[in-house]
Amino acid sequence: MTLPIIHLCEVLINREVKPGFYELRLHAPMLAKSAAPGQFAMLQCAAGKSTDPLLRRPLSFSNVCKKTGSIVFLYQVKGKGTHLLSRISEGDYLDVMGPLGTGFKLPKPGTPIAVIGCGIGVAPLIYMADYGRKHGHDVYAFIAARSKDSLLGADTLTASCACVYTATDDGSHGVKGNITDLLDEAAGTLALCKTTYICGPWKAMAVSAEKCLGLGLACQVSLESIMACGIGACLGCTCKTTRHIHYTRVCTEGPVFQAEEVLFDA
Amino acid sequence: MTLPIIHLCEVLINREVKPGFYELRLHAPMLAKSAAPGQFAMLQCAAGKSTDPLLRRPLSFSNVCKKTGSIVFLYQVKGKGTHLLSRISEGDYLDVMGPLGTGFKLPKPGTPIAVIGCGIGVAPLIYMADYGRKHGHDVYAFIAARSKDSLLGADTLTASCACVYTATDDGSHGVKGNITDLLDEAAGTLALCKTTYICGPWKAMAVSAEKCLGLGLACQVSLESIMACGIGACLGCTCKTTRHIHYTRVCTEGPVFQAEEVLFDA
Amino acid sequence: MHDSSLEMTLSGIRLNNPILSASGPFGYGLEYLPLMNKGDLGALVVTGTTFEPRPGNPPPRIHETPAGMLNAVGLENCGVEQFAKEILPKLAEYNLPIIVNIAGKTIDEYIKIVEYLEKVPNIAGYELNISCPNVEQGGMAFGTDPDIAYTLTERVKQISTKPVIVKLSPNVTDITVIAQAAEAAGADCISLVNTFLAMAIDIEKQRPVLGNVVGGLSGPAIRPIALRMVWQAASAVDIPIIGMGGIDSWESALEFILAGATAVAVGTAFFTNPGIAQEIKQGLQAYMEKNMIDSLEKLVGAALPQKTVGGCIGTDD
Amino acid sequence: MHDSSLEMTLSGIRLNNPILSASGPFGYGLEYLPLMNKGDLGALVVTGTTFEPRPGNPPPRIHETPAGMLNAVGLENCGVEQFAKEILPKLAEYNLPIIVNIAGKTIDEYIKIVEYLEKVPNIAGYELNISCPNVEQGGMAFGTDPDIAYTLTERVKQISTKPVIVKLSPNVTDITVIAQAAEAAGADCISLVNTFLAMAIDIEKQRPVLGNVVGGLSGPAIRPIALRMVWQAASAVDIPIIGMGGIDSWESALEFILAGATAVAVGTAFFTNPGIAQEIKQGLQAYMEKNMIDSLEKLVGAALPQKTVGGCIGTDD
Ligand SMILES: Cc1cc2nc3c(=O)[nH]c(=O)nc-3n(C[C@H](O)[C@H](O)[C@H](O)COP(=O)(O)OP(=O)(O)OC[C@H]3O[C@@H](n4cnc5c(N)ncnc54)[C@H](O)[C@@H]3O)c2cc1C
Ligand SMILES: Cc1cc2nc3c(=O)[nH]c(=O)nc-3n(C[C@H](O)[C@H](O)[C@H](O)COP(=O)(O)OP(=O)(O)OC[C@H]3O[C@@H](n4cnc5c(N)ncnc54)[C@H](O)[C@@H]3O)c2cc1C
Ligand SMILES: Cc1cc2nc3c(=O)[nH]c(=O)nc-3n(C[C@H](O)[C@H](O)[C@H](O)COP(=O)(O)O)c2cc1C
Ligand SMILES: Cc1cc2nc3c(=O)[nH]c(=O)nc-3n(C[C@H](O)[C@H](O)[C@H](O)COP(=O)(O)O)c2cc1C
Ligand code: FES
Ligand code: FES
Repeated sequence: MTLPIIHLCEVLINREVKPGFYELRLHAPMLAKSAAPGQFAMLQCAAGKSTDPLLRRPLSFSNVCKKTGSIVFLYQVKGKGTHLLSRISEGDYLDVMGPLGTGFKLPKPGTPIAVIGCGIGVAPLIYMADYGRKHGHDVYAFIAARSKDSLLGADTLTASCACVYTATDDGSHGVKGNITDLLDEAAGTLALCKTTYICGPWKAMAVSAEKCLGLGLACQVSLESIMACGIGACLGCTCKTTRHIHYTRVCTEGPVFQAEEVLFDA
Repeated sequence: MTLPIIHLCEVLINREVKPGFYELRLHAPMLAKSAAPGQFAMLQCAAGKSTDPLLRRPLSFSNVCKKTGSIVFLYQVKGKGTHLLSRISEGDYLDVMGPLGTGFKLPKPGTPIAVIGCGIGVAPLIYMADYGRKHGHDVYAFIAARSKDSLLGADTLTASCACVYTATDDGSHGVKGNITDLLDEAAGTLALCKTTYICGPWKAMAVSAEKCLGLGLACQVSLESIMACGIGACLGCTCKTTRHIHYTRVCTEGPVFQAEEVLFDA
Repeated sequence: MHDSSLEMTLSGIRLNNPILSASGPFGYGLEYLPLMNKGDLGALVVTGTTFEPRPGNPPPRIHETPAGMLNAVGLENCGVEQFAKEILPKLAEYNLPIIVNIAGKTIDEYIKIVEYLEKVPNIAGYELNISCPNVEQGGMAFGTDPDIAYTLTERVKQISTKPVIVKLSPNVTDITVIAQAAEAAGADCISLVNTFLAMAIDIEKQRPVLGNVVGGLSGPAIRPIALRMVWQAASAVDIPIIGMGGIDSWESALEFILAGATAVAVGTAFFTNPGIAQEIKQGLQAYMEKNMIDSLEKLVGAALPQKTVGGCIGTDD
Repeated sequence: MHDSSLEMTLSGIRLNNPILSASGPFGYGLEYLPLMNKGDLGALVVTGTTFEPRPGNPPPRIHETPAGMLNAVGLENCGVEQFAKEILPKLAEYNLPIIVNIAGKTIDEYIKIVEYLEKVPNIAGYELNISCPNVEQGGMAFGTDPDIAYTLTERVKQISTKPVIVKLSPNVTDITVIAQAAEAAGADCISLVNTFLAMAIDIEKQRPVLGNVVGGLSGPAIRPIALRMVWQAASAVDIPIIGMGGIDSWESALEFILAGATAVAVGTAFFTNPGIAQEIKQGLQAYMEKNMIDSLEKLVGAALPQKTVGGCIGTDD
């Protein structure tokens, strides 16, 4: 296992790709080497010696280029931290701690897989799709968002996927409807995928996972949680799973879990 | 009197002019119109919604161009606030409150004046020298610093001054010595100046003022103090002067005082 | 359409909105009010007033800390007489309820100040500052001893024809004890919190930074503690509460209201943002409109366990 | 040349340097220690340990605030037996003094835990957590009542062969009263501060953010208050003090030492900067060299009024 460490990384690109969504590309050769899909990093968003925001922010690796030694994050501006992140200029340096957490697991060789994401949840799936394809899997993508303005990965994913199915609430791209509607619509293809990888808002993830499990597919979900340490020390990020009687740390045992382990309603 | 207000100003230039010293030029037409020499502004240094640093930072107007509507600050990176300031990019917007305080007063028409500054204390004197010259005064400058790397205004001041005398502790520019040595060296010229304007560290200011008063010259000093509100409400910035039995607010009654009013040893 | 009015009555004082100036940072209001729109502030609480003029503490009086600041101004003020004769008339044009924050060294000094002010027109109420950490006698000692707080409040109430607000110190083990003492003694309202006793040390000089050694911590840093105390006090007393401590946005003002504050006060945030009162006012109005709440009252204490709120709440996100 | 050594003895425990992990944020050390250099930490204080395993509080357990954070982890831990059998052996390789932070619901639980640990090798001392705000019974109630603090300390001292540190709650009117109670009962050392009881409210849900309603505030936000309490405690007791609360740099660590802390503990700052212990260590060393101070002891309490320090201090700037 690679120990997470602090990397001071040069910002190569930090640009708005859709309103409120940014692509951040860093020069980080060591991270690029070790970061696996589904893992994440904790980024220091406060400027200089400012202590507000105090905590690092977790972001999933959205892609990694081992050749050039660069890593990519895709993030949505939500609050204080991501807002400050969006103001960082190219050429600046960012303090990144990683790689962190337990990522996605590859399925049996040769089987097709599906990545299923909503909104910014698509971020880690871009890396996973790429990784799956490189390991010889056919990859199908099912992605949904409110509208085409917040639909991420529709273009990027075409490079690694056999097919990219999209849905938007307002019908501005793909099927008009939410992720469940999309999975119903493309149920035939979905059923071919022996393993599914899901990331998105809690509720969307819960219903998508239920659907996949219902179809008898293996299903891995990437959970979100408020994190302080990101390495398993503070017990701040726990959720309920079947692994332990009490609580499970999302940052180390996850963020990726088998869907059937997660007690979505706890 | 112009009421101080908040101006959102575009950053035109923010560049390091000497190691650790920055020139900040803002597009601020209203401020440019109203800002008088010796007055200052309070700048918001925290980024986004960060509350650290919490307070605005006071900086003197170091020049003003009424024609282009731009204002200039000259600042030294000291701590958290000025460090963040130094990282602001051209094209960004800065939140500036001003104009604040009571500035320098012009002397009788036609009389020569002297500006006497140490280190970053030269900042407000650049504006004063320019202003004095425009009002028909011959201006002489006496400026000192540790070394030529921290000597500010030596070039700028030549435009407005009849002569610029310089001193550095290490002799790397001008006289080898401190501001007192310089004033001794050029005592003849100094004595011609009926009014003197001083800004710099507390101690340097005290001895320079003593010298000027000793020569029978009128003498105005620009004081520094830790400030919270900058407009006279909080009573945080007080010092001892002969104006009041108790304390005097630097931010509103000052920062410029007649040297003989200031109880430098209180 | 809903009329999301912020008008209200606080212990008998009619307010245009629930946003007050916290005593001290706002001075006498003469500096900030000209920068603000009429109607942005619900009431003006002036700086701590003593009977005689007070010089305050030696500088440095201010020191910045992470998301907060220390002050040790030490109640510098011109005394009640000059306040009444010179300052008060200048405030008339702003047409605002004026609450005088009163700070005495002894109970008798409080009484003398109130007696003096009872004869002065255009004062809406008194706030008894029993919690200033920056003076040697009185001040915080009163605010940490429920018996003294009781006696002081009772005696002031006996002679006051105006609403009496008691301002509590947060430097206590149990805020509810002092809150209840003030209520039992007849206080019309309590306000909390004052600043936290705190300090910083200059590592080069190896001495405390502030001229007064210790000072009071204010600003966003203290907000989570202040909010907890308002929450606790709201469950312990029935009189209205003015909540404060690090409020710097409409969202944080609303947190205090949801925790049980009928009104809020803003201090330190004025330093950064002289337009903060307007921002809070507009933010609260927009929130109420969005959630179709027609009166602020419905939000007061809505987050407390026993209370529930009318109107449609909660977005599905 | 001066040998600016940071080696020291704290109530009989030999430390390589005065920087400890604060109990809780550092867990059992198994996550952070592998990221650090040997020798960066003076001693390891493990997370709060109860007799039986504890599940902790429901999420959300963490919420960020200006320059601080709230936590309501609620003492989730594996219980003393599993700690001794499974965790402790894994810590051996780090060759560090290990101090066990003990949290009981009742005095008897504290006693049972100490009795258990007395039979376990490789434990350097106990820290009695009488100040955790996140549990219903025990915890903070102990820390705010000097009589209970006295009794608990006295009873633990009777059976302990190791140094006993009593960890104080900052949620009190007068920290010196509890500090003196602990000292009088025989405590070898006191540590302060634990977190401040605090909260935040979700304005959309109109409910407290934390699963446990209230939580403990830590981080730089509380530093000025914590420092004031250490300063006060240092004047009130003669036993050594471990100072903590928002330390995130060597400068802030030094402030606590100058205020009278013999050692310092770092908690929240590890989250942002796992290398913080090394930074503090190197910063203190550089400061001592610059000021020609050969032993840290000379700095302990140097800012207190009655004490003066050797060595050449103060730069003229
Ligand atoms: C393992 C993991 C991977 C993630 N990957 C991505 C990603 O690739 N792209 C992306 O845009 N977002 C991702 N998120 C969510 C992202 O971390 C939050 O949106 C972000 O922290 C919000 O910070 P803020 O300062 O903008 O918002 P604020 O609301 O100001 O944050 C306040 C606090 O809450 C925490 N927080 C708030 N929302 C969340 C959240 N949804 N999840 C976790 N912590 C939160 C912050 O860390 C902070 O401590 C991920 C979260 C986790 C746990
Ligand atoms: C009227 C006035 C005019 C000034 N003009 C200039 C100028 O033109 N150029 C320039 O470089 N500097 C000027 N200063 C000094 C400048 O304000 C400080 O250097 C700056 O505030 C330091 O902030 P910091 O965050 O970098 O340092 P920090 O040490 O991190 O600041 C901490 C706190 O101390 C205050 N502070 C620290 N040092 C000073 C100081 N010397 N004076 C006032 N407050 C201080 C800050 O405002 C802040 O509240 C002026 C000060 C005053 C009062
Ligand atoms: C500079 C300053 C002066 C203050 N003076 C007083 C005072 O005279 N009387 C008083 O009751 N409180 C005084 N306070 C406390 C404030 O009224 C308020 O209770 C506290 O600052 C917390 O609110 P805030 O965080 O919004 O500033 C003062 C605070 C500051 C910062
Ligand atoms: C997540 C977390 C868990 C904590 N758990 C404990 C604990 O188990 N026992 C204890 O005595 N203190 C506990 N504390 C308090 C810390 O030890 C420390 O006293 C406090 O956080 C202040 O220091 P800091 O600001 O450096 O974090 C905890 C603090 C945090 C943030
Ligand atoms: S974030 Fe600290 S244990 Fe997971
Ligand atoms: S800074 Fe507030 S009165 Fe001068």
